[in-house]
Amino acid sequence: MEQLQFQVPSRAQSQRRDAVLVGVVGSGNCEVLLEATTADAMCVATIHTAAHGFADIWRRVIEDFAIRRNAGGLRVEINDVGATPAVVTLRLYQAIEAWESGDA
Amino acid sequence: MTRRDTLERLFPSGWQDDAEFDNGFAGTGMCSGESIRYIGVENATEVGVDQALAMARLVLDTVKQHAQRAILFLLDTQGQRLRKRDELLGLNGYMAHLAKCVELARARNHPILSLVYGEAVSGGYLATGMMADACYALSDAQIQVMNLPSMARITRIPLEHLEQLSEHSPVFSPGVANYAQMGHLQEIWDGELAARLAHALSRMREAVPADQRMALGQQRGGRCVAYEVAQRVEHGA
Amino acid sequence: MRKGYYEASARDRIRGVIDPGSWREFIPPSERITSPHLPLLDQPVAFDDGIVVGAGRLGGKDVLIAAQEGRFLGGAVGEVHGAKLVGLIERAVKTRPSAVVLLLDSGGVRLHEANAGLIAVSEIMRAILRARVQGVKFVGVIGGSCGCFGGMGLVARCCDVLLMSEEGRLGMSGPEVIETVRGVEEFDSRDRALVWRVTGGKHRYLIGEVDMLVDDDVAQFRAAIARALEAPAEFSLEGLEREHDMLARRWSRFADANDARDIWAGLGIPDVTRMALMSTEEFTRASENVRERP
Amino acid sequence: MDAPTVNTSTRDWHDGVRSKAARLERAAALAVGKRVEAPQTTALLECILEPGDRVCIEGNNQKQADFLAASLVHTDPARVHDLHLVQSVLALPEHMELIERGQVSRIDFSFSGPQAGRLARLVERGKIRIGAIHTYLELFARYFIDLTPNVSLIAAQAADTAGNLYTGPNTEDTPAIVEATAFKNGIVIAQVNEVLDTLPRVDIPADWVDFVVPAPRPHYIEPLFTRDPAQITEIQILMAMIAIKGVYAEYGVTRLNHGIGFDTAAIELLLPTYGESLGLRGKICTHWAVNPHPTLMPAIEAGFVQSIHCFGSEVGMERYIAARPDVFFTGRDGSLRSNRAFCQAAGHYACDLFIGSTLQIDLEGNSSTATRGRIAGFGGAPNMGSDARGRRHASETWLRAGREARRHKAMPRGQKLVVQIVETFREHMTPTFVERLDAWDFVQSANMDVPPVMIYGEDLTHIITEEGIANLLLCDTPEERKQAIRGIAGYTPVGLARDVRMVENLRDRGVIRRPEDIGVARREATRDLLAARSVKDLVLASGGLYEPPTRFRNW
Repeated sequence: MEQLQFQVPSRAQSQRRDAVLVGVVGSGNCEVLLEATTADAMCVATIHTAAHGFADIWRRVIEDFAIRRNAGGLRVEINDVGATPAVVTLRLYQAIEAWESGDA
Repeated sequence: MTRRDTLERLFPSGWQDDAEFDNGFAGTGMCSGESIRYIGVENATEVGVDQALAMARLVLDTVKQHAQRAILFLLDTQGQRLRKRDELLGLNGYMAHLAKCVELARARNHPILSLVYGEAVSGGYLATGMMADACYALSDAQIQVMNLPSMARITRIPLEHLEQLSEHSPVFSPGVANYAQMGHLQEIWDGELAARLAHALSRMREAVPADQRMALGQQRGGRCVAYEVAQRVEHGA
Repeated sequence: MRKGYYEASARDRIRGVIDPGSWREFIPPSERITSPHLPLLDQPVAFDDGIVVGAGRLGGKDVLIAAQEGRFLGGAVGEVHGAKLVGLIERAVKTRPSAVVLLLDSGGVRLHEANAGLIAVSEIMRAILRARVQGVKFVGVIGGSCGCFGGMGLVARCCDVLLMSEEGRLGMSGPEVIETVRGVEEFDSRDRALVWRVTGGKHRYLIGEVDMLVDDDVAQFRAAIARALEAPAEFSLEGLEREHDMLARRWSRFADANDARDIWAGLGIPDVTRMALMSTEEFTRASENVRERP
Repeated sequence: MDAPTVNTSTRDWHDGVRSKAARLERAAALAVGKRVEAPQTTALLECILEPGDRVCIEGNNQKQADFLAASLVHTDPARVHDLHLVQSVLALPEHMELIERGQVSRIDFSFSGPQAGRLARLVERGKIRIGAIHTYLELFARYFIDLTPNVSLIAAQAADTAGNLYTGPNTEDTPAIVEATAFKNGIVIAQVNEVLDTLPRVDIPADWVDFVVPAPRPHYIEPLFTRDPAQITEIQILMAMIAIKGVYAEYGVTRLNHGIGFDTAAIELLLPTYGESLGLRGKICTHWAVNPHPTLMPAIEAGFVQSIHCFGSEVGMERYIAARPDVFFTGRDGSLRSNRAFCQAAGHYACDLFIGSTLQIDLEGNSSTATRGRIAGFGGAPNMGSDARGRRHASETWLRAGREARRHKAMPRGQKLVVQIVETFREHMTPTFVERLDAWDFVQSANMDVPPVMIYGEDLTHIITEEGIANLLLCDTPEERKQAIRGIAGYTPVGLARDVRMVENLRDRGVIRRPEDIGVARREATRDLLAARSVKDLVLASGGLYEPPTRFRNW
């Protein structure tokens, strides 16, 4: 397993709520946990991945997410089993849309 | 050890077989003046639907005919029977039925014990020996889910890695010592089996047994998180 | 839009069956109570160790629910996973919900922590049966992509009521295991139709291993569970004797069966193929008079 | 090609007729009428074939003249050698066996799917010369110019005693092959599954057939177009939503062809749900040139589809097709009449959109399915996936695409929409977008004149990925085109090398459109959106008429 950590600036997320979990830890898939932090302008991401050597791609995926969505004040933690960037991006969007809609 | 040797050593003051089924047997043995119903399988048999059914019948009959008589499972099995026919008939249903019959006996104050005198492998052990209030194994017996080479093949984890880890961790590799450390086995037996059995029985007659294996596993350092996790779910807000 | 149960995640299933707003999870993912053993084997963990446990209401009745996540290590039982389930069952003995609902989706024991998993399965069985003796009702539900195998196949049959979809599979040894040990002549695990004839919901329902056959639809599952909450629960010598008679009858009649077709024909079904293709509703109706039950 | 050097004044112009007569004469003893029994087949082939013959062993996308192929492998290499295979598909091990045995020295074909790896090794070892890899229509065309078969070994469902053939739903290539062979002094040998007194219908007249062999086993048919909905991913669903909303609805696409992958299966399964929710029934996807994909049934049942013409059939779809003659082309017997040549022509000239998937796309938009160690060919995709330069009839869709393409040109003209739908990464994180196609390597390793490109960049109009749509019609310069492709190439090296400012500019101009730009919510991209999520659902959608092959059943 490889562990990666990123801290990227992002517009503040206005919603405050309990943690959100989307996705499943299975082959080609990942789970994404979103939680509130106190650092309003930062998105903090921790990734545990079974696929080694993709740190640069992960960084770009997280950066794009932080640019496109209001992820400031959110902690993102991901357990990954070789999900493609497409799947990771989809999960990140699903997670933040669940967060913003107030769904469980 | 053979079934005969085991029975001799458990019941030096006498035992009598009274039922036979495919690679299985049952009878009554005497221990400290008390009659014990023993039900067993031998020759490292695979337990199939017919054997599970036979054992369930024996348990039910014991409940009906001999109130509160202790039941001792004697085990030498290499697991559940791996045949399409048995699956077709619902082997899991037969096994679960046996487990339910054992629970009924327990509810009616039959002390339930089990002793692995040969092998015990997952499915063949679950509905029989593992349902006991107190589980024991002989020191030269073997308990396992799967051997390490097969495990390595299926999990795609290198065998050397598994072997190396198994030296420190009781959590996945075969062995009665591991099952004791994880709290499943009350004790590992050798030497005077009759005395061991008598002691086990007297202890069980003292208190209504609840499943204490998680706590035991934590005490013995073999299962460090299960007890606490279960407690948190049970009592948490 | 129909929401399939077979493909839904454990969390989606729970969302789909309980009353909205009533859900409370015990040890939620944010607590990160993960397997201590998987990292040592350099394997990924899941924040909930592949099982969701909690309390909610279903049709207004209090229930405790567990849902296994079949897509994480095949829903297999490890130390934490098993302990969460045992804790939930013990909780029921104290809190007396209308039922404990088990949404099962599991290949059995997690090999990476095999001994812990096997012991945990036996603890789950003992806990369920002890709770049943004390009057707690258990509803088992099978319809996920991993089916319900190994020790969890026994756990399923320890419940008071068992619901299953045609797509669900229930058994002890998975077809792959049998094929590996006995060869492809014994059981061709890649023959999907054969696999489902042996382990699938319709066969299990017909031979009396399952109490209700449900369409692969979360809403239908919810409705069926609600009905199961009304079903009587008992754990008695008489009940076990009836079950024993059914199992003994099955053994004496079908010990030589080689395929579900033999058994279905033996039960008096005139057109086995037509029956196999029927919808759940039709099938349930058509099997009313031939289906085995305790 | 033969190059006759005969003095025309003494020539009697009947060489071909005489050759055919001589061959028939040699084989006369083996036949009773046209009928030859299976055990005599090898002997028949040895009598008929001559070294250097062009031979078509009917190998279609699905139907295979497998018994005749196997019989050919048993002929004596001393008598039967130096054959030149001219057939659309090289799918059977027997085809490769003939090359190994030195009986076939040259091939012209279209597609080699399952044998792609073995063929590549045979080429490397110098065992075989490839004339060219064609599109289907192109190869059929050459049957009538310079690759006319001397002998064709074909497959049919049934023959009558006169030798008329019934092909059943899988007519496929047979009419094109037989037409070319029978009318140019060639010999047609048909293997049939059965001989009947009366055929359900006549697909090939007896007059065009020389020998009929009742085969010991029914010919093999591969269920090539059955896509199990269970395997469609959320990403494919997202891309299908983008395709429907961003292209189909945008251009009002009614006449189209779909590739055979899971990406397009996802589109088919989203029509009755997502398409319906957008109010698109009757407005898109009404007329098709496509095989009878099982995944099309929910859309047909939902009333989206008015007409489908087919290249071939699909195993298990027979009863469903027969029950929907308003939609499919069927014969008097009720069963499907497919015809690959006509359907390819239809796809080329009468469709406004082609959409399919590929393995690699370069920065010019050229795409290829050729990867190292495999010579797979491309079947019909290039015919579908190219602008029909000879087209003269207009449609709104065609005109709109043409307007976008010809903003700086005076003469109005339409253009076909040619769309590639791909994920940015394939399995094992292999990027779909590349700086250089693997196809270039074949120029050397397989001694080809040009790289085997499936669809040329100049024909490609749109690329859809999970990142959005690149509309290449709107690009003004080659550099813009590159940046448009980079802009939807995601996190592949090609994508990461994009000029962020230029890509944002392209997005402002609508050249690149992200899902959010066209109102596609990623969160809705779940499998619940599929009109069928399993093969069983397809059976239900068909009202029980669809009979899937065993390997797709779980009951």
